[in-house]
Amino acid sequence: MEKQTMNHLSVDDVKQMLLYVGETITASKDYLGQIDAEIGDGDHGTGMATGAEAFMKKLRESEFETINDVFKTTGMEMMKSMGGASGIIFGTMFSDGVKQLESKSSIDHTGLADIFRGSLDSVKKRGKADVGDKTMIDALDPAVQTLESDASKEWTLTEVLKHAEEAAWNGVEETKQITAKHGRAKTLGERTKGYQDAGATSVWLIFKSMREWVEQHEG
Amino acid sequence: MEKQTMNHLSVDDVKQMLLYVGETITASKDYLGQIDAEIGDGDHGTGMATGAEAFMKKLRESEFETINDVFKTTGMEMMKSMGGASGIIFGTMFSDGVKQLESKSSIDHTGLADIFRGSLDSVKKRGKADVGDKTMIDALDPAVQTLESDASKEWTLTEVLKHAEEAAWNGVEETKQITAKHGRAKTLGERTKGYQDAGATSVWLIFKSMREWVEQHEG
Amino acid sequence: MKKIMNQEENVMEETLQGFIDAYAADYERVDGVNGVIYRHMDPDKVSVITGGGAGHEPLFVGFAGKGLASGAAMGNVFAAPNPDTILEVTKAVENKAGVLYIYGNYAGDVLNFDMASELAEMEDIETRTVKVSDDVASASKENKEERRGIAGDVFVIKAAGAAADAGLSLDEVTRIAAKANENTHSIGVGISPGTSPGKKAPMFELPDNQIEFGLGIHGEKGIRRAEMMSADDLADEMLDHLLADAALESGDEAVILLNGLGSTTLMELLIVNQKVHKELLAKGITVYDTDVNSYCTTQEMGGFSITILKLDEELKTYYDAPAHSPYYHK
Amino acid sequence: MKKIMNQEENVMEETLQGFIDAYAADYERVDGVNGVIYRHMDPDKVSVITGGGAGHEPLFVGFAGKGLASGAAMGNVFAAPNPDTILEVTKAVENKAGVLYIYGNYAGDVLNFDMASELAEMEDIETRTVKVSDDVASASKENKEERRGIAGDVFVIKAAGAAADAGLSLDEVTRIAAKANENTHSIGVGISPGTSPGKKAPMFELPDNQIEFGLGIHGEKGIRRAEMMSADDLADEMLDHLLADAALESGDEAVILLNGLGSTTLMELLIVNQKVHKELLAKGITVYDTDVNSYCTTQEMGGFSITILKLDEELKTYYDAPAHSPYYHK
Ligand SMILES: Nc1ncnc2c1ncn2[C@@H]1O[C@H](COP(=O)(O)OP(=O)(O)O)[C@@H](O)[C@H]1O
Ligand SMILES: Nc1ncnc2c1ncn2[C@@H]1O[C@H](COP(=O)(O)OP(=O)(O)O)[C@@H](O)[C@H]1O
Ligand SMILES: [Mg+2]
Ligand SMILES: [Mg+2]
Ligand SMILES: [Mg+2]
Ligand SMILES: [Mg+2]
Repeated sequence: MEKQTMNHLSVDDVKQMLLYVGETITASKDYLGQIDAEIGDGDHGTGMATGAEAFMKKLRESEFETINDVFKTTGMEMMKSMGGASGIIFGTMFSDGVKQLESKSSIDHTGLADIFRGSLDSVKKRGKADVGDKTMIDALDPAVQTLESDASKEWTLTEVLKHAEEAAWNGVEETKQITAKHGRAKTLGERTKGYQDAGATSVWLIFKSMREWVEQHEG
Repeated sequence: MEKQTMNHLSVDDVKQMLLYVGETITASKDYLGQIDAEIGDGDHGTGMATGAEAFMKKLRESEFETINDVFKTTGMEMMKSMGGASGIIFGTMFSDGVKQLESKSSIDHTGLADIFRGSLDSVKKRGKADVGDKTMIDALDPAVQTLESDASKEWTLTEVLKHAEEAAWNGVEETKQITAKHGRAKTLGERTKGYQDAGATSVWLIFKSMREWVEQHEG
Repeated sequence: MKKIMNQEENVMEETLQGFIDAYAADYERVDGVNGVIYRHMDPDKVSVITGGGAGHEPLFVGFAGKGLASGAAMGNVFAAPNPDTILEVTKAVENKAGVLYIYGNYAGDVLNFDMASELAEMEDIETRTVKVSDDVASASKENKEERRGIAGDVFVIKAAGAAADAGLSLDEVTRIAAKANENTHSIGVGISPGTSPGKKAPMFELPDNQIEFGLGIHGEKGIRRAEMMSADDLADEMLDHLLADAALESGDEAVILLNGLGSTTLMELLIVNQKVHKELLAKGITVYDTDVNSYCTTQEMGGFSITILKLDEELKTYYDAPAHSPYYHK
Repeated sequence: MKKIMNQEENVMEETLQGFIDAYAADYERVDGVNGVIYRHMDPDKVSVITGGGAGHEPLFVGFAGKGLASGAAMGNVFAAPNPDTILEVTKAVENKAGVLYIYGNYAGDVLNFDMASELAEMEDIETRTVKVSDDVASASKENKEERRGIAGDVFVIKAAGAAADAGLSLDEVTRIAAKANENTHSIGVGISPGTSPGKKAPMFELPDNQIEFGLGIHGEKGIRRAEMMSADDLADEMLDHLLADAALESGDEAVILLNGLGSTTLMELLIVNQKVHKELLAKGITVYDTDVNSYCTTQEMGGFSITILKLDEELKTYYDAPAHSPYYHK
């Protein structure tokens, strides 16, 4: 049988994919904590893992009608449970991307681009940060840009997500060059140079695990 | 020239000898502290050194008429400056031995025996401890006993002090077998066995340094 | 590092339970969230709510009380409370005269308290915010509002609590709190790291002969690594930074807070205080009051901060007002 | 371990200077010795004097105050004060109604206070003594008077200070203090050592997975080395010892003090308190009041003690009386 490529995600696909994202975050708790500890307060791993546990629990025990609901629930659970900067920031990223969009029960990569564009705009508005401030935006912004420019291409979802994942990682790499301006680390000035941003790393992990899930569920 | 033995101590000899005792104690600060730390609170070295500094300063800047005065001043300075159990105990040892004795400007080994007998009695009375309680008395008591039994012998001061020093050391060794009953360590019970008593060690050091001084000033 | 605790995930629950068990006559738990409120507040007065990440005990819970905050919204260790927690505490305190949020200026706290205040407004509760930004090591004088909040929280909460207690309006209480913050300058130094409950490694590494000058209360790096120095030299260098920044001059009056970070003993703090007083006296600055304590800690971190509150007649009135909690008394 | 200090030999001088600098309105230094007195005592009432080795801050200096001790005679770190110091403090306080000495039961303190009281009698000052002996780990129940004094100092000084404040005679104040001591039982546990100022090595060594059960406040060994355990298990085992010893039964009333030894955080103490309350409730013992604090420390030692004061109506009256110092409030 020929290898089957995945081009659309159903409501349940999105739910399963986000559960896999949650697993990945949980498994990366110490890694993220260590990165935050270098120039922040070391709690990013615990925070993200708390959020992931919370949304996984909720996703597992709920039935969803629309993809919008899955994303919104994920974000709301993070916001409720996490605290910290990342509770609001990542909560907003998941919950507010779908806010302006009509309800959907299936999406392709164009739909994904729309959602994460909404996420990016909401996060920027909420956190008053922009590219170059050494935050998760430095990974999310390039990822969203590739999603958008790939929207017109005849790529598979895996290919599109792989591209976004790479863009996010480049963003993470770039945060090493930046002096932090936001978050607890902002006041370290020059001394933050050379260290990658924890939140940006989480964004990369999220795209990486979405890509992995899709790849694994092809054919 | 024939080697000259020392049989009497003048007022100034006693002062110089106690200054030498003071130097020895000061130099043994860490050693005594470590011994106290094993089963006590580790301050015996600092305490004894403080007392030694104080009495050395006072001895140096004072003129004395009698040997009684030298001892009394030494003890009073320890009592004033040291605090701790040893402030009272060693203060009493030096100041109260001469209390009942008539004023003297020269002593031989009989005189020394009288003084330290007085010391021993006063310390026992003040501290309500006796031989076997794992205190400095376990070194002082045997030292005084040898001084007394040697009083009738035709020995040199060095020989008498050497004998007392050995008796004191045996006493220190014996404290290792005893479960502590006095001082901060008393409550450790069985767990104090095997460790020598700090105050007993100081008594030995005092006799040792008196012997050394006399020996060095012979001939 | 060993910690005396049970399961990591129960740390906050049990900490707050232990607090309520001890002081149930005066405090109650806010249902379902990590918040506590002081029981005896006047319903007609403005409420001050403080909060932030846990791990700095007795802040923030210990600064709810008579003449202080009405409630505290707590996050997990070193993590800002979520909006839900803040909102529930806001609803649990007397809020009809409005609520002032006071917290240390950290991105996470700002985001969560801002979100909570949007939610509160939706429930017709009026809120204001004063972010404490006293740490001179964390941003330049021109960017005071970007500075971190450290032990200066104490003076700002104190002033606001007193102003609220005096029956002032929400705007006035906010103005007093903002003024207290404007007049509060701190600098810290770290000599050994603390450890978060459940973590195996200490928060940072510091060689035995070095200190972190200007360290933040979450282990954030400071201005520089320095050689270990004497208490007198430390006090001198810290005062140099503070006095320049606070523009304190001969004839001025100030309150001093020497705040231990955890394992630094009261003895050490008193030794530093002796030098601080000597220097301020020499410079003609009148020390109106001094507090030597450990109010804003970072687990068992070694080190301390010096905070100076520059007084004027108005701030003095509110500083002098009575205040009581199990961990703060005036 | 780094210490924030100057020369080792100036530690006490500077500590007391720092205390007086901070709290000069209420305290004054006794000339020439390491002693302080509280300024506002009634000349017609009995004075309580406390004291002992330093290094346990805020004890003992911080327990001079309103409704507490009139003065504190301090030795060097972990060394009893000398008789001269005690005598000078005795002469500096109001002493015409007599003076009660209260201190932890250690050989050095006993010897020095006894000597001082002989000297005081020679100057026609009447003195009495109550030695605090609350540490159940340090001798058997039958030998209560041989036990060490640890955090229980707080309750005995509190009761005596209140009785003196109430105008009772020297004999009566002594009786109340002795009764408070009789009713006070503590047990401590150490999880990491402290370091004396100026010393390079910590006071003892403790492997990373072990604790010292029954540890004394100068690092004296306890009942046994044990594996590190959870807060709940620790509380259980400590309460087992205490309740048996204090003969506390269902229906009894007690005050609880959870005392941190230095670097143990308030968070950890509150977590333990949560369990202590749960157990006492289950056993039908009424907790009349709880205090979670660090009053009797051993430098930056890690660990804590639990103290139980069993109340009767008389002790309750004196426990309830107001008391104030910069470090204790009732
Ligand atoms: N204003 C902001 N906008 C976007 N992202 C932010 C902002 N502030 C912080 N972050 C992100 O949050 C991450 C830190 O999250 P976390 O450590 O969980 O929270 P906290 O900073 O409260 O400890 C940073 O690495 C950064 O990427
Ligand atoms: N009652 C006593 N009688 C005789 N010697 C005593 C008594 N109590 C203590 N000592 C001696 O004092 C020594 C301890 O002195 P030190 O450590 O300076 O004082 P502290 O016990 O107050 O810390 C003990 O080793 C013991 O020899
Ligand atoms: Mg963080
Ligand atoms: Mg000792
Ligand atoms: Mg945080
Ligand atoms: Mg001692």
